[in-house]
Amino acid sequence: MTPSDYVASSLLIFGTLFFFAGTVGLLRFPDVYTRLHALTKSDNVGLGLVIAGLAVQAESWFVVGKLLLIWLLVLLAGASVAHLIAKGAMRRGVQMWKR
Amino acid sequence: MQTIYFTLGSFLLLTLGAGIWRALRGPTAADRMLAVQLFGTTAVATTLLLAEAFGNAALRDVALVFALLAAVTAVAFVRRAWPGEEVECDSE
Amino acid sequence: MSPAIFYALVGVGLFCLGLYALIVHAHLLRKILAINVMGSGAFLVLAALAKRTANAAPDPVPHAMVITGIVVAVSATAFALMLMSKVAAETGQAELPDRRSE
Amino acid sequence: MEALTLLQWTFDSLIGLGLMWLAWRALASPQLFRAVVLFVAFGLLMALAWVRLDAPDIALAEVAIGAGLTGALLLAALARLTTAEKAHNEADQSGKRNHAVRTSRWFPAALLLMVAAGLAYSVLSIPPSSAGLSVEVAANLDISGVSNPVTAVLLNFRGYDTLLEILVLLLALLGVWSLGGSPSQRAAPAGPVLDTLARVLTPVLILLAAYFLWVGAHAPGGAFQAGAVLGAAGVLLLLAGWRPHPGFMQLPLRLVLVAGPGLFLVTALFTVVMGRHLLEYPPERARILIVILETAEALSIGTTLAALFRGERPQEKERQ
Repeated sequence: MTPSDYVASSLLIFGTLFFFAGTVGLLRFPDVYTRLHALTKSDNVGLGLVIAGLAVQAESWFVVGKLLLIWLLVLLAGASVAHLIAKGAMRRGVQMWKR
Repeated sequence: MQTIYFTLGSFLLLTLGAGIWRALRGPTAADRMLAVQLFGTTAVATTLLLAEAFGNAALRDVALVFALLAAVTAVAFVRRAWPGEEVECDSE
Repeated sequence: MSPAIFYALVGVGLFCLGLYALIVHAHLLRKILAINVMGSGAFLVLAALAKRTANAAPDPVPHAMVITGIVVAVSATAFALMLMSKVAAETGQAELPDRRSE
Repeated sequence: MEALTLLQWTFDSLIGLGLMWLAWRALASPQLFRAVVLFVAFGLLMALAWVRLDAPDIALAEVAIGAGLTGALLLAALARLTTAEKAHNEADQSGKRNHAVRTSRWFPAALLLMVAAGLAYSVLSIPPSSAGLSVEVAANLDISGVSNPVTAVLLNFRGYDTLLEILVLLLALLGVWSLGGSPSQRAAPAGPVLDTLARVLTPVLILLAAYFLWVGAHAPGGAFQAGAVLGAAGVLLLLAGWRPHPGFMQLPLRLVLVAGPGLFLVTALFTVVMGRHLLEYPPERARILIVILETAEALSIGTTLAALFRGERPQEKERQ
């Protein structure tokens, strides 16, 4: 393994850990709003780190550009959908969790 | 690197399986939709890992379409299928 | 057993699962979902058997068939869903009546 | 190497078992919304299976249709269903619902186990490795006009399949229209976030469709993928509350809808008149013909899919 392989692998592993954390949050958090919060961590950081890890290994700048485009689109869609779901849940009176 | 790609890919599939539990359990419709959202993002990551593992550049296009269209189902849910009042319905 | 055969067997399983649900369930939406699962199973068999080419690129003919199949399936689903909506608008339910309960 | 094989098997069995499990849970779910959500997840996992089976062309079509269109169609139909049931229950208070569960489930189950065993036996008894038709396709790829074998099969070698397929698509739309469509749902205004999302994503989707059309000649992509992506763009716009210009809903819409099948039919007739086989292009013109046909088809497929989602039949103009 070359040094760039080590960098890429650690970025990929960290990214996957964020996906794991997002899933645990989705399962364990008590209401829709907190679960949304966990979900967007996977979208933003998890996928971001995975894409960074793959970009280190990419063979050309074109590929790096495409990977970044994918990440940006997921960010845009994820943020918008999170907003729409949170707003819809509030309007429909889904209760917020209180300790 | 192949080993790492496949290990992480399988791990992501396992988290997918765990996330589906939320889709089964609910309790609200929004919770189920969240599980599908997470499914979409994880599928993007898995596809990108497989693109690297198989050395098949076309799979990045698949991930791109995944990223673009994951939103459409969620928007359809918010705009059309979300019931007017949320009831904490069944859990299995 | 090669991965190709494994996926073909999964396809067979999906087909039979869908067929079982198609027979057992009375609700039209479930029947539509069941037909879609059956279709996916058939597609999986086709594409898996195209992958029997050792290390070469898979056979493109079944791939082309599956692509046309997917588009036909979605249009047929759209039509079936509209029929279901019409039935529901007429009768208030989208469930086939059970003959024995009449 | 051993470890890698084991890992690949782990991956394959996770996908295979996941597919079976999701299909079973989706079909057995007591609640319809949950069934639909699980079915959408099933479609996404299917796409990963295509990726694994080295079929990126299919994966592209499945992702665009499974992730974008089928989910939207099912959710919209579910909403119509709920409205219809509610309207009827208010009109007719007696409304005894029929939830009869058929008791004799073991009989179909036993029958289907036999079917499954027979199918599995026939799958296991075919030769475990075979080149299929890939040799013939590779040998004739030069005269097809494109270098992506799947596009060559779709648009050249088995063009008649594709011709019939887009006719089926058109037929489905005519069927939906002849049912009179659904009463159009008046949704609340989209709000700034959804509006922006649709405004940003739609141009990207159209660009992506053009990219697939162009790249389909030599790499995975092509008219179906482009059409599916265009259809998804249309669905997104409709969901965001966009309404097409009433002028477009008359003749222009119908022209776009029949452009693909029409051009295909004309080409087919032309090849027959020229003394060739049906849809046998002259090799030196094959490339340009395929480009023209694919563009027309992608437009038609995209418009048809969006119109299928809309469901409503465009109003006839009052003729005096």
